Amino acid sequence: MSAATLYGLCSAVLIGLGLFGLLTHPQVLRKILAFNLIGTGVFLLFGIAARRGAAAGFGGDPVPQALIITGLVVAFASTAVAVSLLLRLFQETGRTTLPSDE
Amino acid sequence: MRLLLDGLTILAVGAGAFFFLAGTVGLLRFPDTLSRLHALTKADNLGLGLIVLGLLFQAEGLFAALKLIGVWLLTLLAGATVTQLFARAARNGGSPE
Amino acid sequence: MSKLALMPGLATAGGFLLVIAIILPVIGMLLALALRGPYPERIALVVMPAGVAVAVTITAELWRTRSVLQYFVGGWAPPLGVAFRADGLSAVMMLTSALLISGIGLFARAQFPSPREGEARAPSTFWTLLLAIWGALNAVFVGGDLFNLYVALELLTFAAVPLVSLDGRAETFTAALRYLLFALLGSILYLLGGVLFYAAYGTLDIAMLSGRIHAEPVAWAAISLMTAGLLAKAALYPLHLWLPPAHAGAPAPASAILSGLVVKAPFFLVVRLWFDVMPRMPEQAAAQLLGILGAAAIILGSVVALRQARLKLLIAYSTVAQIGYLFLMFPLAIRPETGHPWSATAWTGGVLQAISHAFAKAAMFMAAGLIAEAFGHDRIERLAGAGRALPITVFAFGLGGLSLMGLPPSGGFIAKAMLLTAAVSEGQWWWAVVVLAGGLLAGGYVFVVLARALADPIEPLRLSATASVRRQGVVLAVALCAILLGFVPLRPWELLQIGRPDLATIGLR
Amino acid sequence: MALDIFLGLLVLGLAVWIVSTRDTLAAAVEFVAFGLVVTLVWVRLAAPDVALTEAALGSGLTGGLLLGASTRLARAETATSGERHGAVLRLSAAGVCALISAAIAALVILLPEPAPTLAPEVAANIAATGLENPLPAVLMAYRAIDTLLEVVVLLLALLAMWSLAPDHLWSGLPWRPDAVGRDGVLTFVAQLLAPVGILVGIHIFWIGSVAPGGEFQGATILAAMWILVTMAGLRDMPPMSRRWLRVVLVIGPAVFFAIGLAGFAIAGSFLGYPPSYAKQLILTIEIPLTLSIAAALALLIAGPPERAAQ
Repeated sequence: MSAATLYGLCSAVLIGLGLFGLLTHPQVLRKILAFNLIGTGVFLLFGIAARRGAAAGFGGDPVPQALIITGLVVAFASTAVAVSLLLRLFQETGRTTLPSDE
Repeated sequence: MRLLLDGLTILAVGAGAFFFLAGTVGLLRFPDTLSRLHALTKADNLGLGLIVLGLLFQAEGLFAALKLIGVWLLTLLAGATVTQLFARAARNGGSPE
Repeated sequence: MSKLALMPGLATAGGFLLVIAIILPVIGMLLALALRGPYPERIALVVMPAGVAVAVTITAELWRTRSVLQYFVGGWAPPLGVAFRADGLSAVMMLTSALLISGIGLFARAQFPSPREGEARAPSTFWTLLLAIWGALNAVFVGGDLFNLYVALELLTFAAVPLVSLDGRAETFTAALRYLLFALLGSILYLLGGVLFYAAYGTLDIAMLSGRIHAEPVAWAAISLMTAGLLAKAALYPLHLWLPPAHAGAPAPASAILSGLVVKAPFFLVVRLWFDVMPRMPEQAAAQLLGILGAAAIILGSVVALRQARLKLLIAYSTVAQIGYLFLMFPLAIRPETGHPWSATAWTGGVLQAISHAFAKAAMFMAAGLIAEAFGHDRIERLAGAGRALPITVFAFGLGGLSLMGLPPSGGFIAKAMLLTAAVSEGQWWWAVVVLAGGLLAGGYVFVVLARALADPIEPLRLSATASVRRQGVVLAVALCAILLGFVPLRPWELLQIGRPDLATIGLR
Repeated sequence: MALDIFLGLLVLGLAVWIVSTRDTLAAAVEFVAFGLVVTLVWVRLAAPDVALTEAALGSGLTGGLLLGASTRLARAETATSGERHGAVLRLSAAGVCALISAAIAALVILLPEPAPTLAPEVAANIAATGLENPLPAVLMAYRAIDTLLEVVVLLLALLAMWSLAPDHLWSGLPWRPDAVGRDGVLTFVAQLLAPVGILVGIHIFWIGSVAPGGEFQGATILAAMWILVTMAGLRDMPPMSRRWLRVVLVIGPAVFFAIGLAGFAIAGSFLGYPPSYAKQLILTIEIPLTLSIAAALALLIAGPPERAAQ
């Protein structure tokens, strides 16, 4: 049971929690928070793949770590757009939830 | 010599941890916001200072030591600012103005 | 042996064309973002012919060499570097998007004129996003690396979502937000599948992955997660909730791009995933599931479209239905071991359906835009007299409807005929029933609109602004493209077989 | 190993708290703490560059964004904030999510034992990039097209956000925080911290080619300093129509494209660098790129224009 596998289980639970938060919270801001949780879980999986692939003198396989950095920037950009869209919706309609939510 | 350094580190880091504990107990026990802030900032800054002191003994070069002290100073600055803003917000009943 | 005719051995001569196909619109977008004012429109109008030229050159190069074009970015071969690959399918999709975006661009000049001095929000945003969508589509069509495709999908999402709420109405913000949430869910599921692939096989390059993949739980989990994510972005039933309000709420040229092209990119990636990444895995049962979802989309999408009161919502639900047709291709064309004779027909039929739907749906949305501009509303029951007021537009709408219904001589007819022959000859007759039922229902909702539009107006028409003949001509030209696809003989469609050695072409002869 | 277990439980505890708490503002505050704990996890997973990015971008800027949004939404805490979906939906959702978690956990355990890795290839080819730190080598050389497209995604997200503004505010100024007392603590801190922060940001960017760091981490710190200065009221955000701002935004990818296209001639392929002066080329790309990313991140935090330009 290496540290990587432990964090792997941790990221699996994180993804499940994030998905649960996404499905059950009507508030869109809570859904965006849940997206970030799932995103962190997926990036943790990248980190586990990197840590397990440590070789040639590196602490971890640099390719998935580079993908995490790219993913984090894209995740931030999507959070920023989603939040500004939500604030604009709130400004126009005073609502913070999507109508007839699934 | 090595043993002395390690001993000092353990001592300082232990004391630091104790002060952090004190700060947390203060946070949980004190009745209102202002006294909690008081407990937190006092204990944590001192705690962090002690821990940084303890780690200084283990620092490889001068540059690493300076970085550690830099971390401490920045945390002090950030902590003080946030506490000020919290206190002002608490006094004005929620809004910073 | 990898399904792609070329293992990642060497970069072909024409490979750099793929790079130009991506960076041309993206550099145009950066220039438009920097220069503002009237420049975004001018840059777009300069990039359009150049983009069409590059797409035509790529198709010609593919036809001449009869092999997959390949390029290693930075000179680094996979698995370390990122490869660009274009097979017949990519070339055809790039040609379609180049032509369609040029057509939509010409149509949109009147609706998004950039002012001489100063700057207006909608026009400069529209033209910049148009270029960004074009760059993202080309990046999706030629991408050879799963993470590179993820970044291209995000580029597409961030270019498409603001189009939905471009004219600032309150309900479009709800539609845009719901679209963004579905798209983000799709991207995260796609990324989750990607990380499982890397953790298990150590590469994200499609050609290498197909060499290393074999039927084990982690491969099945990765493919099902990625497919689920892509289905959410492609709005296949039951994940289609976001599409109708988004595509109906957007301005006319924007909905034409969204329904015609943007929805096709995730479908293209599902095809890449199923036909290129997992060649040697027995996926017949899973393909049946995709077919069932497609069939459900066709039936339910068409039935709901029949009951719509507003024209743009009707067309949007028609998109949901037509996307179902695209996924009928999977159960018919996926035959890894036996390589039965009819997979090539089903493959060509599916791709032809995607292309003809792109042109037909874009023409219908543009026509609906013109009608809404002239009448001030788009409620179907009060469209009487539209035939007299905008004859060319309603005729173009009819031609688009013809292709959706699958009546000869349209491209839609050829596509549906191929799907029908493949279904019947493979013994999966139930798909044939679904195709015919879908055609019937499509006929239903197109006639509902045409009957109203061609009726005599009761009270004299008070039209706010009838569009110029030139704009209606552009709509007609796009609709004619959908029809002319039906006249193309079968020989050129062998272009689609390039990069698909396993698809037996007996059925096509 | 005990520390890993503790950190794992801490991360999960915070995540459960974030999902279950009723108050949105508390959830946003929890998220910042969650991000910092995940930073520690990255350090434990031997990924210092990722830890830097997570701390700066994942919990810092994203946390700030979410905190700002939750305070603006909290002012009008509508009745719908508390109600949740019916118990049936919550149970079925919990079931599905538990199933997915279990599946992923099983897959993680079943991953192949000699874990496939590209580390040897990276080490073998790193000499051609002239860098020591493998991460910028992957980001700027092997997978340079991903980084390039990703910066374009950032600029597109900015344009997407700007396009949400009403027409009359199109070339206006972003939202101005209700000024926190001109002579207040924040102003003093901003004056003191900004120069130090800019120095730290440039330092982290500069050592990126040798040690953990790089343009994304450095750019995030520079963006944070710019936001601090504007929040303290020392400077106002420039209106988005300002020409120099647009040039700064586009200069990074533009130089990246220029050198990439030059690669056709000097190195035989797009985004290729000749081994002899690859390091210098990468540096000339990274400097404007850091500026563009810092500007884009700061403007993304500032939000769409909400005040007309004077």
